[in-house]
Amino acid sequence: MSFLHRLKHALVILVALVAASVASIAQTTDEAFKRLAADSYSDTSRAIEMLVASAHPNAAQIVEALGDGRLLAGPSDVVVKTTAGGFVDARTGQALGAAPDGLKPVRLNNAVRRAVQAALGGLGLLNPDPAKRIAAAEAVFKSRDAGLLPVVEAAIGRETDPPALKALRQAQAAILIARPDAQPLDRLAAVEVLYERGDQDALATLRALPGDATPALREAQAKAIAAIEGRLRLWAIVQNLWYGLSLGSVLLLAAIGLAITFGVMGVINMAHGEMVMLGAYTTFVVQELIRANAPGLFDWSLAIALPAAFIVAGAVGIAIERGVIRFLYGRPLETLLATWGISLILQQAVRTAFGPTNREVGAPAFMSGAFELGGLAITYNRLWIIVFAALVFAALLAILKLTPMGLQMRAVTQNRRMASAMGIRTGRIDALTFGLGSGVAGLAGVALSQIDNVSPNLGQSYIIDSFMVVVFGGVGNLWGTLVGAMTLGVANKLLEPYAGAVLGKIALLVCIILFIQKRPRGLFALKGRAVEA
Amino acid sequence: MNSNRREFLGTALAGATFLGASRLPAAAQQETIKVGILHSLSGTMAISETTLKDVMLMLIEEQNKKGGLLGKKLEAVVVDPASNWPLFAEKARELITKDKVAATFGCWTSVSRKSVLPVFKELNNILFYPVQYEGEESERNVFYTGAAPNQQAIPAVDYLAKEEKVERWVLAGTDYVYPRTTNKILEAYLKSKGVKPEDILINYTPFGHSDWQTIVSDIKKFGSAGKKTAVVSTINGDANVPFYKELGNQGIKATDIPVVAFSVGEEELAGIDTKPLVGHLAAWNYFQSIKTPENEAFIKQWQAFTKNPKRVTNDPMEAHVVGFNMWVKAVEKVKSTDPDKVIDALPGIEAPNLTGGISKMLPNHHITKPVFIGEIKDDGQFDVVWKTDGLVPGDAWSKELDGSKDLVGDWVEKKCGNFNVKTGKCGAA
Amino acid sequence: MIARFLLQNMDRRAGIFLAILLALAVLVPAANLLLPASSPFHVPTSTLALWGKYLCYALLAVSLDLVWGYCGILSLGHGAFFALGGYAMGLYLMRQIGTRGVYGNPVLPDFMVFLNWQELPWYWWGFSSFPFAMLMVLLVPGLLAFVFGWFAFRSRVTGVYLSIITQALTYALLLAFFRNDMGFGGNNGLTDFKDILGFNVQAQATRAALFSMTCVMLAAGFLIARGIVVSKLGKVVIAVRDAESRTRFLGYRVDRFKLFVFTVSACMAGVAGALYVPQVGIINPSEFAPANSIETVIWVAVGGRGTLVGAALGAVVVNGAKTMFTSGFMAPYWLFALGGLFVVVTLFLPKGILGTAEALWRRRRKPETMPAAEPAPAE
Amino acid sequence: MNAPVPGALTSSLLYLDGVSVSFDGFKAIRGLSLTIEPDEMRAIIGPNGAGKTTMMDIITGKTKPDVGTVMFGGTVDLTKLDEAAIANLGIGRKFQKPTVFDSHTIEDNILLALKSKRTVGKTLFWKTEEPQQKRIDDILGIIRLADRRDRLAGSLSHGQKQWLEIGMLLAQDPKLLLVDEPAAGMTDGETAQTAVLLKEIARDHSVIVVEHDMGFIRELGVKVTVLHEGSVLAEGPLDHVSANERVVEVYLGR
Repeated sequence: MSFLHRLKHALVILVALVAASVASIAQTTDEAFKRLAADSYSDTSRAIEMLVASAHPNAAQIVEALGDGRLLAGPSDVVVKTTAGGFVDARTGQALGAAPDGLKPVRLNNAVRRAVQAALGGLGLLNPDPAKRIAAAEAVFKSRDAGLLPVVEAAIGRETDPPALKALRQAQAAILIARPDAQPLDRLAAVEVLYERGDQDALATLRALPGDATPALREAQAKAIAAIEGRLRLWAIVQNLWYGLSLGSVLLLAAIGLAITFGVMGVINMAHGEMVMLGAYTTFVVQELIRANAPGLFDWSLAIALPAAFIVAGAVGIAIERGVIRFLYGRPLETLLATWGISLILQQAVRTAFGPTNREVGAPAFMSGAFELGGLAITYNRLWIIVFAALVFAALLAILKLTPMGLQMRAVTQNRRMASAMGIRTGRIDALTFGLGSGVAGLAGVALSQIDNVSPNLGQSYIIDSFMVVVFGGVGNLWGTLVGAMTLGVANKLLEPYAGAVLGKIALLVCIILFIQKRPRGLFALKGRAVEA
Repeated sequence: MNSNRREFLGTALAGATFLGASRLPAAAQQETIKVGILHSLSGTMAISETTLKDVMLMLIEEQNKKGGLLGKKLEAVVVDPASNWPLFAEKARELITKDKVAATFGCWTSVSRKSVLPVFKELNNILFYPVQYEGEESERNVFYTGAAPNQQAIPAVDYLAKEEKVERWVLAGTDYVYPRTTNKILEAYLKSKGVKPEDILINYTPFGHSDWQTIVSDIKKFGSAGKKTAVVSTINGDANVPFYKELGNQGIKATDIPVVAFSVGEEELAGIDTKPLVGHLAAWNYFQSIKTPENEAFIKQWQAFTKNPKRVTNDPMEAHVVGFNMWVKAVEKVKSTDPDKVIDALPGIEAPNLTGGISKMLPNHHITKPVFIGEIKDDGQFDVVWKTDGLVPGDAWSKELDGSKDLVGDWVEKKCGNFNVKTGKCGAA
Repeated sequence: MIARFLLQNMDRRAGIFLAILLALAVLVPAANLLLPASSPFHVPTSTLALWGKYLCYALLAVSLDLVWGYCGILSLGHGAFFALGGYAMGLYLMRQIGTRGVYGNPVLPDFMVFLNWQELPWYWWGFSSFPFAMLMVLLVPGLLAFVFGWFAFRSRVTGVYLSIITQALTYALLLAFFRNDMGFGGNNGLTDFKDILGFNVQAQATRAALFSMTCVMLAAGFLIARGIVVSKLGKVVIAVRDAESRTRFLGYRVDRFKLFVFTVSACMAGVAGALYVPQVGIINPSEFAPANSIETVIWVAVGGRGTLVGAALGAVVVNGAKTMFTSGFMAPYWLFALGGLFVVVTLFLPKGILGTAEALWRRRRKPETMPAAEPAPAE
Repeated sequence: MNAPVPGALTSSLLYLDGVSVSFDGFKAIRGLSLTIEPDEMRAIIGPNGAGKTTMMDIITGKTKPDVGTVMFGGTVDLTKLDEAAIANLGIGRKFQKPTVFDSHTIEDNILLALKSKRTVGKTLFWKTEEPQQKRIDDILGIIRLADRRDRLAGSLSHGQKQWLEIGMLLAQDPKLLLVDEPAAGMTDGETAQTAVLLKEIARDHSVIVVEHDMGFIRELGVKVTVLHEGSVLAEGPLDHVSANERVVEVYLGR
């Protein structure tokens, strides 16, 4: 882009510390501020260049503010709204009591945003904060603007912080490799640096090698590309496994409640999906309350929503069990019909109460964004969901195996008559078991609200998969559910790249159907005469 | 012996439902003009369609405040086709034959329109269809107030190519007819603009697809070939929320790979935290954020009607507003609600849209619309970054597809929806 | 022999049910075609169409009752057979459009033209012939049911497991038919039919004829189903439902009996679908939706499981209710009513409308005997 | 009719040798060997968990043994066949808990059991011929349920169900009958009648009777096999085995 050339000259000057005459600075800055007020994207971009060029003391601050939409401009003056909320006159840099009237925030589009990034890249290279320097280096690496080379090299010269130095070298390499007039040896070295970096961006930069390159360079480039691609291919497999695990964990969360109501109690609960939905809506309500009353707690909203969701879904579950299902024991297929009716009612109830449109459930800071682990891109929300699923699973296992309630549950489900003969109040246990299953579904709802629609149809989209998981894993066995969910998740994700999302899923369903032929009672089936009866 | 009582019960019940089913809400007073509202209030489509039902109720209420139509009050007849396509046909038949509606406003998905089409043809009534769709249709009984592909898709692509210097394209869509057709059109259009096949990636996903990890990372990969890349999304409403959430989480910023969507409006964004999405684009013929007196009045009226000061407006709602006003004008013009008269009167009728222009009903039963490109803002609204100078007339038949490039719809001179300019005959054959 | 098979020990209930069907088959079309709209007995075409639809559902319900009510196989995938039959008919109707499509392409349906398909996929071949299409209406669902059942019953998949994999089956088909690459019109499905056997599908007379045809087919389906359940095979099948392993120890190859009934039932469902499509004017993948199949189960439960007449009755009652509830002031709340209905029926009428009526009646007559097809606790 | 088949490994009708089976580690049957001669009636006794029912499951094909041979009629390896095939070979079984088809009439229960081709086609177009009807009537007579033929089996008392099930066995006309606790839940009168009936049957059938009721066994007056922990503990006339102190200890020490 042409303005980057001007930017380049400007920075050369800047670096060489040749101070331009005060008057000209004043001129250009006035011009720049006028353009900022003009409310036209091209003018705004131009203004950014001029500010940078003018080496105005506040340039960095102004451009940064512009980037976050904190820059207010009007015909007379331009004001920076500080992150703290105060106001600073952009020209003089002195604080103002309040923003003068008639100021409008300067609008951005993607072009302007890119200009801002590039400018910050240039300006940030000399920023005292190493983190900022690294960010700036990244920006330069992306923009690959030859004009910044001198600045980068200057920065490298005085850089002490190793990571920052690495980032700067990579930025330098990105520029060098695309520069016909650079030393062949430097360019070869650049290829090496990029190879070291070895990610998608490095690949992109290497591919962008201009046609002038010497055979030697071409060869090096080809080698580097091949090597990087090989490495990335390996990582891609790992990545797919990771995706599979995270999908599996979602399935596990959706299905594990069912593994209790359906697996342990033998109740085909078609309203299970709606329990998940209730959990998600509880999260929504909790967040609304927090937004309204205690915004500071927002990052804790999910933690607060968890018990709430468990209680809400669990209570509804108990109500359903006491109100309907207990009259239907021994007739699982009738429970299917009744619960189907209940699911219709719950859906429509939520639709009437919250409206049919999606509701926004925000993501707390710790659940947004991603980080790189080698060639592996891991998003925080998926990571946390996996962890969460594991915790829920462990907790359930503990409840069933270690607590007296769990003991009674297993007793009742294995031999109802005997249990009641031993003085266990089976009715109470049934209600609690069903409540537990539903409550867990509610917990799943909290997690799913982070990755899916929060709408009355939320539950519907998971119910079938949940049944597949439980049946595949083997009814009445939590471990089966775990293995089932993970197998299906991973298989699905390994198939997807080749078969595509739809065919992959179809193939999986067919596999399940065939699998059930081989093992009519799922992966972890109970054996012996007990089952026959 | 004991069986005849049994029989009696059975028949009685059967008979009862027969009667019940055959005499449904009998028409009230004669002096009202009935208007059918055929939008799903339950099932998967309720998400989008319920709003349109409310908007129609509001418009009809307003019209009645203004003294109704032809001296009569308007009466809304609401039915729930429950996102079930055969039920759409059944309900359409019911509206026309039992409730004797003068016109019907409804449908969202193409399949629902396709399902009611034969009914409207057979019983010769009027349907106003408010949603952007794949085109390739021009029926005498249907008026398409939503965007045709040339009123949404193509301008958007032009914008990306010009303003964002995009050279590499991902066409991602839900696997149904609208995205399929739109992508076919775009593919043809891009190639005609000299884009190489290897620079176009087309990807389809099922309805309500919720696990976007793989696809988003594929897009990331595709975007790292050293050329500026953009995603043109025809992903259907429900699947968008998880899609955008995944985009945000995998850190794809609008400045790296902008996404322009054709099915994401204010309503859809209301379900997402838009901060990570700032700068992604959408192409529509209306945005709530557009500052015109008409629009501000409409928004105020809408939020008052729904008693919800945060309630958003969106493009299909505007389509209904325009369509309704056109219908009212046509009826007033011919002093009758007789479908034939109204159908003939509608082409040429003009009605102000909410963005300061005057939309006009064309002989092919599509309307002229402005096209806006908006960037998502962090408050869930759109910031218009580009607009067409004038209004764009909707093409029923796409110029980019071999099958349809010779076809035109013209219900004024040719009395034909698919007139073939090559053969000069109606019906293409 | 067939006649004997169909008419063996005909009882009053069956007789009256058939009489009603016959009356409908004759009177309703007559009332629709001959009487003037002014006449109080005139049946509007919309009602005709509506009832045509109900009766198709009724046939589907009867077919499901045959497997669930008598054989204890709760199929949550019967909608799949219904839809497949429908698609077979749909393909025929599409081929009949000929050059009348908007693009006037003599071979390709419109959706193939604008997604520029070059030629007709092989699986469309032959559907321009009505007999072939009708054969497919029976064969495709029948074959699928046979293959599926052959695997499932031989490896003794029963009860809930069977239900769930039938659901998986229809779900897989749903996804498959949604794909446009399948060449069945994707989500839009097949629609805008012109005529059937040369008669315009929109024409009132055609509708009337289709309606009568539906009544006749329902009657035929009912007779066949009845013939099966009252035969010794029917007794065996009921025995399987109540005590599967015991039946094995008597030397019956349970899997074969299940397979037979399942396949017959699937063919019946296919016919229902084939009659349904020309009357509603569209077939699309959502017919495969698991929810539809579950609803069918509910019709049977409402009407009375294991009483074929009850199944038909249930289909008509539930759908009639649906039609009423989805219009007018009820529209926003009808799901409450429907959902409530299911809960109430399963709780208070476990034998369904007909079954309960019978039980009440018999309680006053001979307290100790029960109908042969008393729903047993399903496994 | 039950003369040893030429080429048979053994002349006996049923021949178990070294049969073992275990569920999840628990050995239900260990090295069980047993032979039944044609037209022999054998009583099997033993404490709970001795493996009586499991043995029957193995003979009727419900359970496949881990090791061991099970031969029928000297030639047929039962371990290779499924329940239906074994039943059609002529092995009938009466369960410990009487299992009849509750929602069928008593007559239909017999009809279903009646010896005939079990194919789909045959049953679909079945017509009960004169002799078959006669046979049904006879059996109904034998089990004293003729006057209730139209009642639902579900409405019968426990004892009546036992009889009905025996009647179904007769209708099957098997070579070998496995009768599991026929006298359970019967009045003394019924028990006596049952004993008579079984002896009657045993004239031209082989019968294995599993029973706890020693009085009943005595009435039968046949060779007794005592099972314990899945293998044969003692065999011989009732007096002889009840003299055996191991047996006494097993029964008392339980």
